[in-house]
Amino acid sequence: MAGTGKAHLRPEGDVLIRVEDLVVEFPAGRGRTVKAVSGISFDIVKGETLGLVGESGCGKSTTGRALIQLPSPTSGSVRHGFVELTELSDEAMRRRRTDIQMIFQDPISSLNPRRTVGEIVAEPLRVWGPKGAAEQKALVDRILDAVGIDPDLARDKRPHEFSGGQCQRISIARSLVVDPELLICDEPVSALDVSVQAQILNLLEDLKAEYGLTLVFIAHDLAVVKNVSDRVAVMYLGKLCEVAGPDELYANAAHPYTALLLGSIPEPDPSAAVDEDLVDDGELPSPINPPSGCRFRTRCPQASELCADEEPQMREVLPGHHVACHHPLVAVAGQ
Amino acid sequence: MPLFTRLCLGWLVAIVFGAIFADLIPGLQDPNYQGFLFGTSATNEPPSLTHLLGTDNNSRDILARIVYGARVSLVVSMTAVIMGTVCGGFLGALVGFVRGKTDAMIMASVDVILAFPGLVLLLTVVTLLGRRDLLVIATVVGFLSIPPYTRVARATALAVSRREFVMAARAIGTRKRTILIREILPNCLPTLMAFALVNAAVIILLEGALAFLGLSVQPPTASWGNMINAARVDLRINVWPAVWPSLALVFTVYSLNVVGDHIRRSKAVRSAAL
Amino acid sequence: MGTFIAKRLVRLVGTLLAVSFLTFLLVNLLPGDAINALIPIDAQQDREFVEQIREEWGLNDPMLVRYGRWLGDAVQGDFGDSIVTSRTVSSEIFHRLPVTAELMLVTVGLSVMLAIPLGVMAAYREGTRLDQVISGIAQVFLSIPGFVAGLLFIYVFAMKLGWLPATGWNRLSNGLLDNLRTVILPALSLALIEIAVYTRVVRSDVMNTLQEDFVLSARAKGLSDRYILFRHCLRPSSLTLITVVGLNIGTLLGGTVVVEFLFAMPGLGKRLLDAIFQRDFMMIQGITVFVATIYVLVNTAVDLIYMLVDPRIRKAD
Amino acid sequence: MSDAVETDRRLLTVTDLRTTFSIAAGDVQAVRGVSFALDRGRTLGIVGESGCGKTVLARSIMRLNLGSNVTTTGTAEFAGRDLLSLPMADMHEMWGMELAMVFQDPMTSLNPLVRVGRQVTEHLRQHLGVGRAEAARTAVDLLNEVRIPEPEARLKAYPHELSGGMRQRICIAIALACEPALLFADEPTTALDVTVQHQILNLLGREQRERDMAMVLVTHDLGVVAGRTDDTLVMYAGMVVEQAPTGSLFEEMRHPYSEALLRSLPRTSQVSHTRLAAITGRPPDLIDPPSGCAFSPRCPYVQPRCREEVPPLSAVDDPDHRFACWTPVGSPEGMAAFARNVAEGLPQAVAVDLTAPSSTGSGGAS
Repeated sequence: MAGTGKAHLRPEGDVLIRVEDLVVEFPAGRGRTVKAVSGISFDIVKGETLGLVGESGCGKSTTGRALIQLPSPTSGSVRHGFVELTELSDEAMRRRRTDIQMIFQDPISSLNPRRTVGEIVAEPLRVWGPKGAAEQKALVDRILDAVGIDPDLARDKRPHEFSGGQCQRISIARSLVVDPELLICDEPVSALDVSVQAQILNLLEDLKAEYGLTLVFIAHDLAVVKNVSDRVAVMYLGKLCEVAGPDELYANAAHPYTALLLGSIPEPDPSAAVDEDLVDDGELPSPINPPSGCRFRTRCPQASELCADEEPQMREVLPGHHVACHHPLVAVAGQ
Repeated sequence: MPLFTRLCLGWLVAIVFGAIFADLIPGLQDPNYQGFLFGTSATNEPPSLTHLLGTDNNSRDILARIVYGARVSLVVSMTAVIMGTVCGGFLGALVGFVRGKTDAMIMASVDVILAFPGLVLLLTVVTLLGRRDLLVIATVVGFLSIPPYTRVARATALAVSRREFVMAARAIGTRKRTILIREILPNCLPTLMAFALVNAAVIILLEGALAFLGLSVQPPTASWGNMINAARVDLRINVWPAVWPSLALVFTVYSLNVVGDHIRRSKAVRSAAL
Repeated sequence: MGTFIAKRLVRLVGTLLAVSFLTFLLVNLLPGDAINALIPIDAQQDREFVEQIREEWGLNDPMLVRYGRWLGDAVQGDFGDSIVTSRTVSSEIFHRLPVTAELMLVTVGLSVMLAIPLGVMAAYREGTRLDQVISGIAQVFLSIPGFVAGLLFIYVFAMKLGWLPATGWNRLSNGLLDNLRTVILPALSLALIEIAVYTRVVRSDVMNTLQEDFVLSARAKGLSDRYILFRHCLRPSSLTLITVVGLNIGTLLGGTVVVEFLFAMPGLGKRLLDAIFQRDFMMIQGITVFVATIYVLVNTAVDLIYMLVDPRIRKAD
Repeated sequence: MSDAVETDRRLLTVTDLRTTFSIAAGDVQAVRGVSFALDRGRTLGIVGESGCGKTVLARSIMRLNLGSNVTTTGTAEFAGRDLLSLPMADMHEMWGMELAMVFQDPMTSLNPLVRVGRQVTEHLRQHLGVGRAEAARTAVDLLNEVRIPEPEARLKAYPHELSGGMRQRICIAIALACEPALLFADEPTTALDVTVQHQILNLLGREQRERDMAMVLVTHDLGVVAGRTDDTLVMYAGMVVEQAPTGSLFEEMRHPYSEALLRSLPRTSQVSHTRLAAITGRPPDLIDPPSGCAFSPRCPYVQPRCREEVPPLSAVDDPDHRFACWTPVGSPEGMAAFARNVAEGLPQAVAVDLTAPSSTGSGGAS
């Protein structure tokens, strides 16, 4: 994989965000650069949940942050409606932030420990919302209630008095109080226990329906991503491998990396035998010096010389199912 | 708070009040009154009811001089703490948050000032300024206190900036200025306060050393350091004039350290609970 | 690692330049004009004479020119001449340095040798009577400045017991014992605070290290406590100690001024003080820059040592 | 864990183990009376959410809970000796030799300043008095064993020069070095990516089989226990709530907490957007645990009796499958209790009543 190409992009129209050739690089000292994201393209249709999945270091969080220009990508385009976000001035971008909101992995660290919950949730309103104190309070109370936090009990407490799950609810409340179009969730449940994780996932589904949200859901847990997504994009070492609908992807993984990921998931079912033959003693290569051609080839059982020489392009294997691989595990339609 | 820490805190409070309201304390003598000139007291008197801590080699009341001497320590250390936290704290938090060229430039100058051993730089500046009244000493010590606070505040601000709530504030679209004031600074404050307590003790010792060398406020104005210096010569005849200001100095610094440790410990417990 | 050292050296040169310039600026810009030191006040009425002296000392040139000239000489080891004794500043520094160097070495050596075992013991027995005693003593030592400690030692060991001389200095060439007799009290006076600082650093660091997962896993391997303490804990903990020793050299350099004054030792600090009282600005300038240079060099060395001890830093950057 | 197994296969018997931490706020009862037995060569999974006491339990048996504020009572009989009353000197002999442990985070459980080589063999040398050369040979063998390529080079490396997966392999090599009879693996893969987790679990399984070593696998992930263990303990609030051979446990979960844990887990076999049966509320405060069953405040099957009396851990049909519940899942009492609670509109019951037509309400009211 590790492909580029845009075959999987959908026609304009309902597309809310369209990302093309996104590149994000960071300096790594000694003049080297970490190639965190290397030319990926995807789009997000209004009302859908795009799941972005991959292992640590694959660039999924960087991609999420590049959407809101924190930091701005090294190159590429992020178009929101008719506006090119990468060309906006800092001030103009700041003004657009109400449309795109973000929640983070560590629910406790994402709330300022020295402020009360009421202040934290009202902060976006202080920047953007109605100025009246009573109006603000009403909005805050309504949103806290919607995320399942009792406003009267919580308003004057500080974050450390709440559990991780409750803090994540408060974070969600803060991002929704300005009524955004798009909510980027960066590993929102990976710091939480299973039982709490389910609460938050259900909550996100409910809020999405209630507020007509579009979601980008970034996670490393394939089961979680499958549960919430309408479309899933698999990332590996700064590149997209495969894009498909969740049920289709999990039933017919076309990319060897997707297959490896799926085969590695421990299923809570003893009758599903563990696949001990799944040979992979490979290691993630360094993002400073990624392999040529397909970036997965160093670990790929299908790899050929072609994979080293030429970077695979995104192509459609089944309707709505795209893969960037020279040797996909599913026959390519029309070949 | 343990009893012992309370005692230390009590001592500090007593010192501060004594220094501020020295003129109003009933029965406290004029620190510069030389009784032997008028035949009311002798030089080097041992402690007695009229002179609780005795008199020095100029027959001045030691207790009164210690109380008035506390003013110097208090003024100098308070100036250092205030200038340090306000100027250094703000500067450090600012450059730690915005980073970039400003940061590099400010920190380079801070590093240059910190490249001088504190007392040596202080000695040189005080000497070259020529004047040695309390105002000059306090201002110089205050200025030289800015760099260490800047460094502490910057380190804290760097750590705070990495926390996700700062990213969250930016994602909301909060202005940088607002983030600095509402998110960064309040979270730097506890660390700065803990540092200030330690620093106050260091400053008191520094001023003491300067005075001991005769380069702080000039006699007859009393400061603990110059009292010790003056008493040094007559150590063979009478130790009391050296003992009392030494004890005052050591107790004050000790109390500051004990109280500072207590605050840091309780803060550590609280932040661990977060 | 090479680039790291190169970068560090470039920064070192930059800092030294800035330090010397700042000192020069201080000495030249602040109100007390050098002329006051050169000529008695009454002689300053004679404008022409004053002008002649100014010209002679190059005081009328633009400051940058004077700085350049001074720096050019300084890198060749010529810090100018004392305006009081008319000996060269560098020869005075050279002459006085051994005293101060010995004082500092003895102080740091004594402190570190005492502080490491004390700190490790206190950390290992955290919360016990032993820890309380060690920490309590450290807390007290931390509050006793060198001049108070020195005065106390003079009173007890010189005046009352008569075991050691109160003041003066015996060169090492006069015999080790005699030399040690004159260095021990001053060094001890300075060491109290240092012992306290280092003990506290070692204690809290070893305590933190003992909380680390790798100590738990070392215990789970069945290694003995002593082995874990000295082969696993001490090395990571010593990193902070090295840094603190480096940073504390500054305080210590200040401390030597006071202690050399109190014990009448012919060291650099005493010379600086004399220069200050005589308003010998060439001397002040020279010693200040020299001392700051030593301090900067020591801290650069500390950074490099740190890098040698910690493999993580060696690799990064 | 059958009582019928020949007793000489029995390796570890833990009886009524309790561990308490005294802190300023009070006594945290982290483990509250746990008993189980483990045979040679078997794998026991201990599963539960964070704070349920699973790690403390493992460390208590190993006597690795440091600090003067920890009290452990009960017995842990290992090969005929009670570990909990063994003198410290004897414990030092057990550690590494008979009992070994692999920790959660391979980043922090290796000393960053010590070369891998010394860390792999230092305990060999201390325990067995092995010479330097022989230790080095053993180290190479061990690294080969855990499938680390170029072992000689890796032994000279510092931990930070290796990837997370490599480091965990090193930790496993260290644990295996003295051929222990019992290995505790405390969340050995939680800090790792899913593909690496798969590698590490395969490695642990293989080593355990080949060495006939008993293993206690502590994890929060039901998926990990399912494929890799013979028996499973489910812990909640410091107690064992269900205990069974892994197969029968997943076939028929009897304790409401086990069931709820499984049902709140998203699974790839489910169709996308399947609503999860979340557990409402949060785990209890272990300083002042609730009276009765600790799960009762969150349990959809809760009955008045559950709030008053702690149910004993006992078997009903299958003697190996034990659970601590008054209204077990699948029993007539359980079904009746659930129906009653749904009818009364008890939030935790309504939240998981996925059959009800109006199940769109927000699942959580924590």
